[in-house]
Parts: sequence; structure tokens; C-alpha cells
Amino acid sequence: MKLERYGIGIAKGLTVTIKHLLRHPTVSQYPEQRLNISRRFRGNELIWNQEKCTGCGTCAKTCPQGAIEIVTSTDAAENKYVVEKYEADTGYCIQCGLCVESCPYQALYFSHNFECAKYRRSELVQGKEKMLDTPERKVSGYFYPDKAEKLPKQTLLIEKITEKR
Amino acid sequence: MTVSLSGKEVASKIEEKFSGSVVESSAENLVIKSDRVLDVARFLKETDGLDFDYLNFVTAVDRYDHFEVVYLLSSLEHNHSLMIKARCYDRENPALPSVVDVWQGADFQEREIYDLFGIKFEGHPNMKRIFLWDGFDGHPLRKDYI
Amino acid sequence: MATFDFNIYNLVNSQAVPPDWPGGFWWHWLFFTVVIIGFVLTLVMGVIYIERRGMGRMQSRLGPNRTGPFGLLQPVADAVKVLLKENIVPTAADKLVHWLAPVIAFAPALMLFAVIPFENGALLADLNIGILYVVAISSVSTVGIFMAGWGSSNKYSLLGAMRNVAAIVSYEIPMVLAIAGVVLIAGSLSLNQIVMAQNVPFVLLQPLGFLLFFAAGCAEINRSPFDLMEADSEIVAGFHTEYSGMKFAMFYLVEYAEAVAISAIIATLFLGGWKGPILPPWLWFIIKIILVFFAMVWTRTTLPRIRIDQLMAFAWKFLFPMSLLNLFITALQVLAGWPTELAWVMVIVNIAVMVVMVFIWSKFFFRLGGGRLEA
Amino acid sequence: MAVRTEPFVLNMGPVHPSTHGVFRMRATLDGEVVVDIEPVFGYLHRGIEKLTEQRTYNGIVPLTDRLDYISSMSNNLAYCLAVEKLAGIKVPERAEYIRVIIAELQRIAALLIAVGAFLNDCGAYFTPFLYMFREREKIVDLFEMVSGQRLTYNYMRVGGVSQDLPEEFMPALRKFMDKMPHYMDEYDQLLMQNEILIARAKGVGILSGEQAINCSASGPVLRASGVNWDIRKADPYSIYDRFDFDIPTQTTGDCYDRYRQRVDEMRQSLRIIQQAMEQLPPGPVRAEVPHLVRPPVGEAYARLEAPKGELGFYLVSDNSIAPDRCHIRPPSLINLTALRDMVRGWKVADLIIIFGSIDITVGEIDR
Repeated sequence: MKLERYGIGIAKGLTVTIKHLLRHPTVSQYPEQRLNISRRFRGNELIWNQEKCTGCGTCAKTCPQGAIEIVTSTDAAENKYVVEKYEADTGYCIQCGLCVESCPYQALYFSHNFECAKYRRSELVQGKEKMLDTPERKVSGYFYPDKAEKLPKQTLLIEKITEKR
Repeated sequence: MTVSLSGKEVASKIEEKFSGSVVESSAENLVIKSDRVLDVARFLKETDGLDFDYLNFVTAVDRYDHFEVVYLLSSLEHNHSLMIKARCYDRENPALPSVVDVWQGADFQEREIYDLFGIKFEGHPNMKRIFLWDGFDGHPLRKDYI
Repeated sequence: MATFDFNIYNLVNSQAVPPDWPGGFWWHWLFFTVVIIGFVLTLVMGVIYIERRGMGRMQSRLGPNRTGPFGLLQPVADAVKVLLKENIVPTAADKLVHWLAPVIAFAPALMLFAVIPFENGALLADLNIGILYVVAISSVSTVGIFMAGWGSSNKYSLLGAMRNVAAIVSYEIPMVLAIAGVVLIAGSLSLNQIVMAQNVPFVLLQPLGFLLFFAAGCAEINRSPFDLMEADSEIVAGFHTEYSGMKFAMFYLVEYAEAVAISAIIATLFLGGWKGPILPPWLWFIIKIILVFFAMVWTRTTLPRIRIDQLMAFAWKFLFPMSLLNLFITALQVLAGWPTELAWVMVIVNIAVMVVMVFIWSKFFFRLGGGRLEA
Repeated sequence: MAVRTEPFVLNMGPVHPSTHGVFRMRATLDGEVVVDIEPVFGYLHRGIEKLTEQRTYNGIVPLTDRLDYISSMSNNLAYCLAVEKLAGIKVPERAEYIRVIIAELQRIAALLIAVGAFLNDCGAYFTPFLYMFREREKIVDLFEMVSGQRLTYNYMRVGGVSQDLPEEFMPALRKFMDKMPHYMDEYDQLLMQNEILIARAKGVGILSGEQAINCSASGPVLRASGVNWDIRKADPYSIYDRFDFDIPTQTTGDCYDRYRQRVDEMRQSLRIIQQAMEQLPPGPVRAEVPHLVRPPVGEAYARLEAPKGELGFYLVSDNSIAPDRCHIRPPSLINLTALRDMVRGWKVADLIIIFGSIDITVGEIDR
């Protein structure tokens, strides 16, 4: 005789909630406890390798948003393009990663940090010098497995045991 | 596997019921005269050999010189599907009979086609724009819409 | 002593025990007003903290822990924030009614505490019709809530207010009948006497009465499964949608003050108010209030909401007949004059009666839901 | 003297706690009873179909992320299937298996939100929603490990998948797979037999089988009305014919059945992932496809069983690098055609539950 009509269902539900009272909460306190993000994280800013870049402009063509602007001038001496102006408007960028993927000379990487909010819309536009590869800017391993090895492993909620305290 | 019926054999069935309603029929597409769409639709739904009771989608394509409204029908028990098309040539106020009384699922999709292409569907319960506000002039998905 | 002594459970003559609190001096009422206001407001703060923290932990998240040690100052932070907020009054609102509603809703919530004993004899007014006063005052706040709903001239709040009036009217009767059961056993209306008579806590002698009172109480103050008055998912925030700033703080306080009041009444009527082994009596009283309140928080975290017509049907077709039956059976037991030393047998009999009645009633007579709109 | 009452129009406006996004319903109410509702769309209309006409085939994949933003992986997969059918591209084995694992994980994540939001509308104060978000976090962690983003993944490409799975993906997935059934039973125990939920949801907003077919409903809404139609079985795309799983259906098609239907479907997805994990072959993950794909002139319609229903892409190409026309079959919008008949006569509280049980995402409705 199924007793599910007379408060048994409610009682079972109540036991589940009271059990959660004794479990470890799954949240972490962001500014103090920082979780490691994925090694392939597509950060907001780009990192540009000036030597490898030949100014072909593939990245500007494949960007669906048209966020990358590149102006090159010809340098007859070493018959090579010199990149005059190279700007990525991170306000327009939707971090889809098609530019990094399509660069034939592996000259473009994603940065690995996500705390890059700015106060002015003009600061969002990343100029040529801000894009250079400086030591303290971590490079994300998106499309570059060798760079991914250098980054810390991602902290997963599954490994964080939520059962026992 | 869903068998997509070829246009030819269904065209022959439609021809003998409504002569002169099939404009063109080839292996994979079947074009119906624009003013006979409602009768063909009802015929396709009721005849027990075909009984297309499920309308997958209705959409329109702007082929530069004419609009093409595409219906994909499928029947759930026989598990076969058929794509029929209807063309309307004038661009000022293109019109087609609405199939809402045959398949109620076409209600919002026809309003969307009217909203984005400007093709009016006679017999539709409330034929007005679905996404854009009523004051919007022009129909965005037309090729000549700047 | 009552001339006709029907009070068979009076195991110990209640007058023999001297009251802990030597009442009767003139500044008694001044001291107690300060105690009540201070006690209620701090307990409401504590209760808000318990609810937010308890619900948080039950939902595997932390709950407030940033303001003060362990987030203890969160209720204070809420109060300050709400007081600083701008006080928007909708133009189409009926200004006077809109302004007066929180006052009328808040006053009864505090007045309820006048008759609730913190210790033996320690209450503002030891009325000998204590419970009757409680029932009368608790229905005044509905007027305030309806004024809020009507005053803010907003469709959502009107819906919320209408729901509230309908619910409180129909849940008043089961609540009163459940109290009648308790009064029958205790033999007196004064809350102090009721607690004195509770050598066996009435929750054991009146289990069905306790359930009925808890359900009707939750519906009165629209909490847990019956929180239709400000059902967030349906009518945004019910009657206090158009309130902001100070007036919203008053309504927020009313909701929690009434929750504390109802759990205080449940503690005095059913769990034996201040009676308890070692701890000082007033501490026992506070522990029992917090226990009952935690049960409300627990049901609020888990249970979904009942629809408005089911709420009515549940009151009239289930709670009302059950409370009548409960009153009838208690009256039989009191008349039969059950021998006092067999009190524990009474407990088992009453619990069995409860289970049987709930089972029969919900099997044959009333089944909630089933897709039909309750007539 | 009969009391003269007149129905009033209540705007369940674009900003409402339980319209799952910017969706508006102009409900005419007679007291609490719903007389008629008229949904108003267009608050999130971004003109995605117009945008697709100026973007390369690979540039459209980030656009499809923003359609049904709760299950972006399924949108990516549906679009890629359509382009591969149009251009006749053969996808390598390993990519097929990765796609199945990722699509089924995305189905569980999306159904978790659907069930959580439905229970939240019923009044269970955010508790089931937060439990189910905890599971969804675990799945989103896996997606972040694979694609780099947490919501708009842009992971699938025409001809396969953009990057291979990292080596720590499989152990994490295995750990997730043997913990998930325990949590699923916990959700059932939480509210499945709850009397109040049964009273509120059983028999409310009934959608009969024929009416569902006539309104071309699809997905859990169709199967909850007893119609056994699932594209993974009826018209198996990619490699779904290699896995054995069954299609749960319910009987009456009321809100409770739709809730139970979604829970059963989550269990089936777990079975599929289990089998796909064992048969995952090594090999390349992307076919030799030029970055700017240029399919031949023609048209193609490919569809898949998305968490909301039958999601299809109808592509017309004129042999250029951008499609001439790309129509998206929105399961959420089409499932809403039946809302008006289901809701008439019920109360305001039921309107919210019936709408919640259909489970829509506004990004897919307004496109």
C-alpha cells in the first residue's frame, strides 16, 4: 500500500535538505581563495610576438567582429612588411579565439588573466606596445599545448569533495 | 532512418488530384503554385499513404528575383519527410495562403516570415510583426534591405 | 481556583509554586515594555540571521559571512541599507493609505508579546483571557496588509493583498479550534496558567492540535508552503511591491516579528513555555522559539508553494474538520476524567488517534490537487 | 444583483522573476483565472540570421553560441552538421565520439537548468536550483578545460572539433560519471514524490499527443505527451546508431510529466556517455578542411535533438565563403505555440508553472 500520499514525500525531501546542512558548502570565497582557471582559458587581451609576425593580416580577416586593425608598410630593404599600427579593440572582441587559431605563423596568443576591467572605453583599445610579450603576462595554452604545460592545473569542483567536511 | 521522399513520385500524386498545381518537380525539390499551397497542404496531411502530420519548419529565402517559401513536412509514423516550396514573384506585396489551420505550428513562423521578409499570409489569425515593433519600416532579411 | 474543577491534568497545584517574578509594583509595565521591544527587535535580528545563514547552509552555500564576525552584523547592515534607501511613493497611490499601512501592520505584531510569559508570572499583562487577546490582535495586521495592497494601486500588490485576506480569514478558524483544544486541557485562558499546567508538554497530549496550529500559523504569516502573499515567482513581491526605504523595512520587520510571535505562541502553548530542567527559564523559552523558527526555515527551503484555491480548500476541507474532530475527542477525554497517573498512556492514544484521523481523512474525503480547480 | 466584474490585463512584462529572460506575456485575467495570454517577442532580437550572411562559415560558429546560450555546444554541433552535409565533409572517428560525449554532457547541463528553474517557479525557494547548478558547475568545468570558455564555447568547427581533449579530461569525466547517479537519486528524493508538488503540477496544463504534433512541438514537451519521437532514434545523425539507449515517454503530458520526462532523459544521457567513453578511439580530431570553407551551390537541412527539442539549420549556399541564407529552426519558439491553449482557464500560479515546464531560452526565440 503506497504511503506516498500522506506526507512521506515531504518528509523525504526534508531529510535531503537537513543532510546538506552538515555537508561542506561548494562555494569558495573569491578574492581570498582563488581557483585556478583552465589552461586553455581565452583571456581578454592578446599577446603579440613581433618577430614572428609578418603582417599578413589573416587575423584581422578572420575576426568575425572586425576587432583587430592592422596597418603595414612595405620595407623594400629586407622585402618584408613592417607593421605600423596593430590594434585590438577588446571592447568589440568576443574572445572566440579564431584569430589565434588562424595565425599561420603562431605569432598571436591569448593572455591568461581575466581581471582586466577598465574605467574608460578608450583604454579598452589595446595598442601595439601593450600587446608585446612581457615576462609578467602569462600566456594561455589555447591552441598551444606546449605553453599549456607551464600553467597550473585547473581546480575542478569534482575533486573538491563536497560530501565530508 | 528518415526517408526523404523524392519530389517526383509525390508530384505525380498531387498532379492527379490538383492538375496544374505542380510548377516544377525534381529529385529533391518540389515547387507548388503559390495559390494552391493550402489545398496541397491539406491533401498531404489527410491522404493516409502520406499523412504528413508534423510540420518541421517554414522559412523563406530571398532568391534575388523571387521569394521562395520552404515547408519541410514529416510524418511521424511512416518516418518520412518532404520539402515543398512555393515561389512568389512580385516584391511589393507578396502573398501566400496561410497553413495555420492545417498545422497550428506554423503560426509564429509565418508571422516571423512576414516580419523579416514582408510576405503576407492570408487567413492567418493575427498577421502582424513578431520581433520588430510595429512602426519599423522595411523588412530586414530582404537582400535589398540596406 | 475554578469552581467546577475539570482540569484533570493539573498534577501539581499551580498556585503552590511562588511566581519567580514578584509582580505588582508600579514600574512593572514600564520595565516590560522596554523588555518586549528590546527582546523582539534583537530576536528578530537573530532570527533573520538564522534564516539567511541556515537557508544558505542547507543550499550548500555559505550565507552572509562578510559583515562582522561570521556575518552577525548582516541584519544590521540590511536595516541601515533599507533605511538609507529613497522612499518612492507611486504617483497613482493613495498617499495616506500607502503611508499608514506599515504602521497598522506592525503594531499588532508587537502587541502580541504583551501576554506571552518569559518566566513564571513575568509578562506585561497577566490577562486571564490571554489567548483570546492573542487571537483578536493577530487578525488586525490583515487590515494593514490589505491597505498596503490597495494603497499602492499596482495590479500585482492588489492580487497579493486579496490572496492574503482570503487566506487569513479561512485559517483563523482552524487556529482558534486548535487553541480551544489546548485550553480545554489547561483549564484556563491565561498563558501563564497554560504553561503552569504543562507538566506533560501539550505537544504530546495534543499532537494533532500542534500540527493544525503549526500549519494554520504558517499560513497566517505567509511562510513556508503557504507563502502566496509575496510569491516571488508569481506576483513579484505581493503587497509590498511598491514599498521602498523605511516603509519596506517596517514590512520586512512585520514578517519576521509575526514569525517570532507565532513561534513564541507555539512554544508557550505546546512546548511548555519556560519549563525546562537546568537552564534558566527565560533561556529555555528563547531556545524553544528558535527551534520552532528553524522548523519554519527548514520547510521554507524545501517545500514548493500551494496554489491559492488549494490553500482555501486545504483550510476548509481538511484543517477545519480535523480541528473539529480533535476538539471533540479532547472534550471526550476530559469528560471521561482519565486517571492522572496514566498520563503517558494518553500520549500514545492521542498520537494513534492523530495518525488514524489524518490517514482516513486524506484517503476518503479530501485529496489535494489532481489537476482540478478546487471549487 | 450579480457582481459586475471585468477582466484586467496584467503585463507579465519583460522584467519578471519567472519569465526566464526578457519574455513578455500580456495576460488578460478575470480575478485569478487566466482568460487569454498573448506572448510578445523581440526584446532580444539581434538579427542573427542577417549577420550570418556576412560571415565566413567558421565565423558563424561563435554566433551559434549565442542562440540557446544554455546549451551552446548543441547549437555548434547542429550548425557544423549542416555545413558538413552541405559540403560533404567526412568527420574523423575520434571527433565524432568527442562530439557525442560533449553533446550529451551539454544535454545534462541544460536539462538540469530546465528542471531547476521549473521547481523554482513552483516555489521551492532556490534549493533544487542551487543543487542542480552545483552539478552543472562540474560539467562546465569540464567544458572550460576543453574549450577555454564557460558559456560561449565556440569549440566545434566545420569538419570536427577545434582541439583534442587534454589528458586530464578523461579521469575527471570518469569521476563525474560515477558520482552523478548518486546526486540524481538525491534530486528525486528531494521533490519527486512531494505531495505539494504533485498537487500543484499533476494534471495542470495538459497537452494531448495530437495537439502536440499539430503544434509541431518537439523534445521533452512532445515526448511527455506520449509521442515516441526522438531524432537520435528516428533519424540518427553522426554516430548515434552505435549506442543503445531508450527513449522515455510519459502519458498525460501535464507539467509533472514534463518534469519527470526531463529527469529520465538525463539518466539516458548518462548511459550514452558511459558507452561513448569506452569506445573513444585515438586519431585526428579535425578533417582536412580549408579555413575558409566554400561549399558547392545548393541547400541542406541538418537537425539534432537539442535539450529543448529539434534544433535544425537550413543552409543555402551560392559557392561563396559566406552562406546565402541560414535559417535556424528554434525549438523554444515553436514549443510556445501550444502555450495559449494549455494555459486558458488555469490560474496565474499555473500560468507560471506551465510556462516554466515548457522551458524556453529567449536567445533562441528572438534570434
